[in-house]
Amino acid sequence: MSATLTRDDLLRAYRTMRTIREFEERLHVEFATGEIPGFVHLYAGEEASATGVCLHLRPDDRIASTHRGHGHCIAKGMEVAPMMAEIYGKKTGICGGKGGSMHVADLDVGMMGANGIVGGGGPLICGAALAAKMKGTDGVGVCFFGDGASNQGMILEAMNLATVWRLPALFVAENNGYAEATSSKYSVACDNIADRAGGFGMPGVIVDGHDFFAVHEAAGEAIARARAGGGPTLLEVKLNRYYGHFEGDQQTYRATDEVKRIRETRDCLMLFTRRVSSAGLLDLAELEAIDRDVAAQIDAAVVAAKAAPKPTAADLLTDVYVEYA
Amino acid sequence: MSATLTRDDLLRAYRTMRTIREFEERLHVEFATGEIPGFVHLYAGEEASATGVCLHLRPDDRIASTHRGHGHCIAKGMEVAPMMAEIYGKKTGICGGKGGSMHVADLDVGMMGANGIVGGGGPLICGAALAAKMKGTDGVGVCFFGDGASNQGMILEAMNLATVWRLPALFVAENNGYAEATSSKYSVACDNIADRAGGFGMPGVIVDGHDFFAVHEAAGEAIARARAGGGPTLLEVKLNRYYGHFEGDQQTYRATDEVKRIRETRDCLMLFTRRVSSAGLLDLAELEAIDRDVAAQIDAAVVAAKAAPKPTAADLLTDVYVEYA
Amino acid sequence: MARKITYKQAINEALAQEMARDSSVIAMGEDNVGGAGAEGEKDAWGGVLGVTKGLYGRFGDRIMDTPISESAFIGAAVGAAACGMRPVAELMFVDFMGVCFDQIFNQAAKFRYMFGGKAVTPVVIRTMYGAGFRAAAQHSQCLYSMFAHIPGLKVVVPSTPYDAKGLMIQAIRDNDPVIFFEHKVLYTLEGEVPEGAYAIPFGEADVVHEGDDVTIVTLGRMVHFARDAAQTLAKRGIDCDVIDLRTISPLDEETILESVNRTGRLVVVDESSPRCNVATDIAALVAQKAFAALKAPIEQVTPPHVPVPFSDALEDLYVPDAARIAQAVTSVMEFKR
Amino acid sequence: MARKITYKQAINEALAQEMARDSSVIAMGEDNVGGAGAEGEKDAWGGVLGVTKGLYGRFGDRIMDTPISESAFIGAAVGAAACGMRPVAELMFVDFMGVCFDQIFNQAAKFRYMFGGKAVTPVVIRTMYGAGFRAAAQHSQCLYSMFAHIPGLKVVVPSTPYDAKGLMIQAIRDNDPVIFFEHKVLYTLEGEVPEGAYAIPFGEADVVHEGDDVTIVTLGRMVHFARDAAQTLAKRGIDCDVIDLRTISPLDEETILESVNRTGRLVVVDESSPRCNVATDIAALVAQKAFAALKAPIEQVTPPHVPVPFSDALEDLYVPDAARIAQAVTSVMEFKR
Ligand SMILES: Cc1ncc(C[n+]2csc(CCOP(=O)(O)OP(=O)(O)O)c2C)c(N)n1
Ligand SMILES: Cc1ncc(C[n+]2csc(CCOP(=O)(O)OP(=O)(O)O)c2C)c(N)n1
Ligand SMILES: [Mg+2]
Ligand SMILES: [Mg+2]
Repeated sequence: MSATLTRDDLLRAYRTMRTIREFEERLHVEFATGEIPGFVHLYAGEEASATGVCLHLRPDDRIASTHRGHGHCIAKGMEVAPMMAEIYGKKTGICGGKGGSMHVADLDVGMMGANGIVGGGGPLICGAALAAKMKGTDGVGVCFFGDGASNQGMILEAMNLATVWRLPALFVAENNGYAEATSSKYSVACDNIADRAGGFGMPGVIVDGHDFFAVHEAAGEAIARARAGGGPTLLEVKLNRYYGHFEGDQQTYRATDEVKRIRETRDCLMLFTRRVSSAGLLDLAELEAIDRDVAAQIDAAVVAAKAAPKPTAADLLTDVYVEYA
Repeated sequence: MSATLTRDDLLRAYRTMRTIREFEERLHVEFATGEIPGFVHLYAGEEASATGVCLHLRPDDRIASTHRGHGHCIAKGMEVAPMMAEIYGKKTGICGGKGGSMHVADLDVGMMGANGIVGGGGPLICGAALAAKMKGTDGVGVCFFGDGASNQGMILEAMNLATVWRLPALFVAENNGYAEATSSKYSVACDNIADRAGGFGMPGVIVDGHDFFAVHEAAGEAIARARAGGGPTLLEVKLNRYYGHFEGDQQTYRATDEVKRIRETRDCLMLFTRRVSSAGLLDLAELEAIDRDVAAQIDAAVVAAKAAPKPTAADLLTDVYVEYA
Repeated sequence: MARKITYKQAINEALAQEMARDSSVIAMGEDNVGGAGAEGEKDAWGGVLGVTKGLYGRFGDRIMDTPISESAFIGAAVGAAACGMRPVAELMFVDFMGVCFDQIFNQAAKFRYMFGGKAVTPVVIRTMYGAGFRAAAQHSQCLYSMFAHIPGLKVVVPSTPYDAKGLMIQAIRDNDPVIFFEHKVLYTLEGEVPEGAYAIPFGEADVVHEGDDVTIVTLGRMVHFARDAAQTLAKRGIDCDVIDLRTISPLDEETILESVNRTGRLVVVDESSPRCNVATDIAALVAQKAFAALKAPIEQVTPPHVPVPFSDALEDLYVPDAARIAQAVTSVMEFKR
Repeated sequence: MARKITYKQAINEALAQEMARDSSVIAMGEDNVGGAGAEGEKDAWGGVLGVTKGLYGRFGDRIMDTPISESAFIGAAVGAAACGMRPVAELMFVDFMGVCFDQIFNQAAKFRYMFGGKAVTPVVIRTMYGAGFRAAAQHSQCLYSMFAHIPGLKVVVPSTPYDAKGLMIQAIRDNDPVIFFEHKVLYTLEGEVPEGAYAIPFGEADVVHEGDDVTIVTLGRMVHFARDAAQTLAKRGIDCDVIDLRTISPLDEETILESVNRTGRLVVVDESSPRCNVATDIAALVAQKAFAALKAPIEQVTPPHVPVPFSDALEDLYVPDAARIAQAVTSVMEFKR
């Protein structure tokens, strides 16, 4: 277990993972009622990745996320209530209801947006890292992307550029085995996404994404190197998603017991709990208290989101430009 | 020396390389007179690459080329007179004067076009290879691209796709050390472009592009594998260009004696000549006869191109669509 | 021809019939089959909204899944087309054009001209467009105007199941690169569609409502709102010609000009962003070529110059509807010099 | 202000002055310095036609060379802009938009709206456009209409050295994403340019020739041909207002409408492909908002709907010229109902 983790860190990590899980499982339920508009992609099952990486980040560090962005948002410190309201398309949403699930963003906490374009975050995070470098802070930029995105030219170009410019960047390939219904065994022409790192002049590291501690440690090393001017890293996190590609996906392409098996044996919250309690670092009662607290918080967020007003005609034409001629 | 090379092959190879050299050196002279319109990128110095690869190809095999395409055209069997006329913008040009140097193409000989877009040929050659595969011929597609292009998303995506679809394709990275004025040492984040092959699930091979025999042998293996259904290969050919990026480039970014040194010690025609004559395979008189023949042919092409008529108003609006509504 | 099927089924049927007829027709796209490399069902998706479902069962490897590498696989379709195949590639949402446009507008569109008339590139690119799914700014755009801007492309925007089938068959048989726009909201629209194969020629607009007072020129999903508006207006004594363009490149100038020469009034309805779009294209055409007939300003009904908003409340305000069309028609009727 | 410099020098000077003034201004592009990693001279190129030459000497690593990865470095400029920098990224030729458009139209252009007004993305994308260099179909296009179509972008098309400098300074200071179109043929054009920094506001067209008979609306290189035509026509007693748009997004509707309301006649001159372009945009605007004043059809002078040909003989026929403009003006003057 990484020596750098304090008790507070562990509590924070657990709360983050639990918040993500609760947020996503609640959305799964609420989506089925038909009240949530648009496409919703859930991050449940992958919590240890966002959490293990983002625990190293400061507010002035930046992340770029994906269509499956809720977990990254929460891990980077976004408030759940305005996130939930955004997903419901409400005026009180973090983006005023203009963005929705695929575009939640909060630049104030260094969260540069979920992204509806697969691979779109790669170039953007090079820019965030460049800005940090130019300003002489030791800030970093982290790009989360999927196995499917690892075949997108934008991601591949971005990795090369990050090395050429020696940017303080981390590329986190969240390999959950699928891009929509397509297996990464089919779409990614090499065994591991990390195998691509060498071709772009950076270290490639593989970690078990069900294991918070493994992610945390590997990300910590890469981020420290980036802050110190040592350039970018490609970190491949192998994990699983618990729900369909998006809500509504019947997932007939998956083996029938695939998710069940993983949930039972490799769930990141379960593994975390086991580890911290068997090591005597946190006790179960503490964790259960967090669970109750988080459940109440998510419930309140849903209730508030449902009750909130929608944006109105006055909102339609604003926020296109900063300066209108 | 590759056992498969007959005397005729050697004569053909020499003639091809000499034709390219003569074509390009003549263009260099003619461009300076101001009579040739547009951008012209010369292939002189790189002849062994196009020639070594294309000697393996049949008319129904396809190549995709680059802005530096004259050498590929000639090696794939295009006639020099209509090529020259095209570069002069004449009605008698292979493209009727509508394409010019950056777009010379002759689909009849399997030459899918020079390309003004860096990296544009990668996807196209996947398509050519796919067509061959679907039709059940054992045809192949060869994509030539530069070190600069090796950082273009289209090329990187295309390599992945070629493996995923197990296409009969060959990617020939002609690494001449520069993309315009930028060194590949700066722009390519890994040591060799061939290092990228593994990340796309294919063999990566490096050859000396001044050595026709080395290129020929490596390309032969890769093409044979592709024809047999063994999938794509990335072949990195290290070579040098003798002239500027385009005609007019002062090349101040190069070490002063760089080209001179290479011309004197590593010139592909010189190395070829030395090798075949010292091995007693061809005698110098034969080669000199080819030289004279080629010079006359290029001269005739230039004379004809200069004398040829330009396209006229009647040509402006045709050839946009096959079928007009 | 009483059989009714959906717009989605009509496209599927066109693909199936052409694939059966001509072995050079192949199809490809992300999850066009679905389940590649996975342990469960093959043909698990048939495209993200199921348009190609079932083709795998009939045509096997002639329909292929792809990595998320739009430049590579759309470019491969272009390249294969230049080598004798007739590929139908799916760009899932047209919003993704930004990662692959080069292969479409610089390669496919220009081959024939650049190569002096020697290339033939019969590629079809199918793509979803349009608002209405609460899919926000990056999954709701209506970008056909940008494709129509490019010489060398043909641009098809069917509004009904009947047209979708006939125009898809024509697109596949056509020898030029065709971009085929499918409105996601129309997928579930039912309509009468003949079972056999038939091709609708490009460049022939369809007059879907007749009248001598005002010409409404429109396309895609907007055709339905325009017809609704025309029906309402007819009851108020205002008779509209409603012209469904069906293809914007080539454009049926004749039908438009004939109508405006008769009515003297034009309203153009277009779901795309208002600057440099199809609405301005048609308005400019008429202001140049039928000016003498014009009795009133040419009204354009389009969304505002803003990205597509997510919230249903805003998206519904964003998309033009029958009421706004009727209002525009009324205003041109009331115009006095 | 007697000092004359070229359009190219004017852009260089604007960049230099803004970089000196504001340390958050950085620049990047392929060979914007030139010679990176090589053994010879640094600052060997200053861009392919030398626009950024000399900046490296003054600003060092604030001007950066890039791999040929337009998506990555233009997107990096966008990302850096969203993080407090003011990057000026060069998309060498606008013809290359097809490999990086996503970062421009789906990212930069939409951040502010999608993120509920919280993003500020002051990125400038410089790009060369236009025919005249015998550079053929993939290096001669005039694609500003497609950028103007996208809400969230500002689109600038200067025609003179004076405007190039003032508009570039405004572009850098502006807080929205700006696409700055530089006509390659204009680089060597000389004109009077003040030495100090000045900003020309966006959305203010320039009337470069005055007259009450016909309004000519145009932009970029075409401004010069339109003025030539106006001067010739003036000798024949036809007086033209020639309006140089300078920016197409935002658009100075007021100046256009005021002029047409006075002249009653409009000719639009645009170097871009004729479908869904700036010419149709202006024509449609006027046909809607100044209809009552119109005395004649609105003529559009544009190239034909074909790719840009290579041969000088064809390219010269392709590009509109003063003679064609004069002819269009004459035809609207001669129009009788
Ligand atoms: C450029 C682009 N192509 C395709 C899509 C459609 N799409 C959305 S998510 C997705 C799959 C992404 O897979 P992956 O990167 O593995 O992320 P995951 O969904 O597994 O988290 C696809 C194809 C898109 N949004 N953008
Ligand atoms: C997409 C794109 N970006 C930039 C350019 C401009 N350009 C033309 S050739 C070239 C350099 C290419 O270098 P490389 O691939 O090494 O080929 P070489 O010129 O050395 O043969 C560049 C940047 C282009 N034509 N297309
Ligand atoms: Mg995935
Ligand atoms: Mg090179």
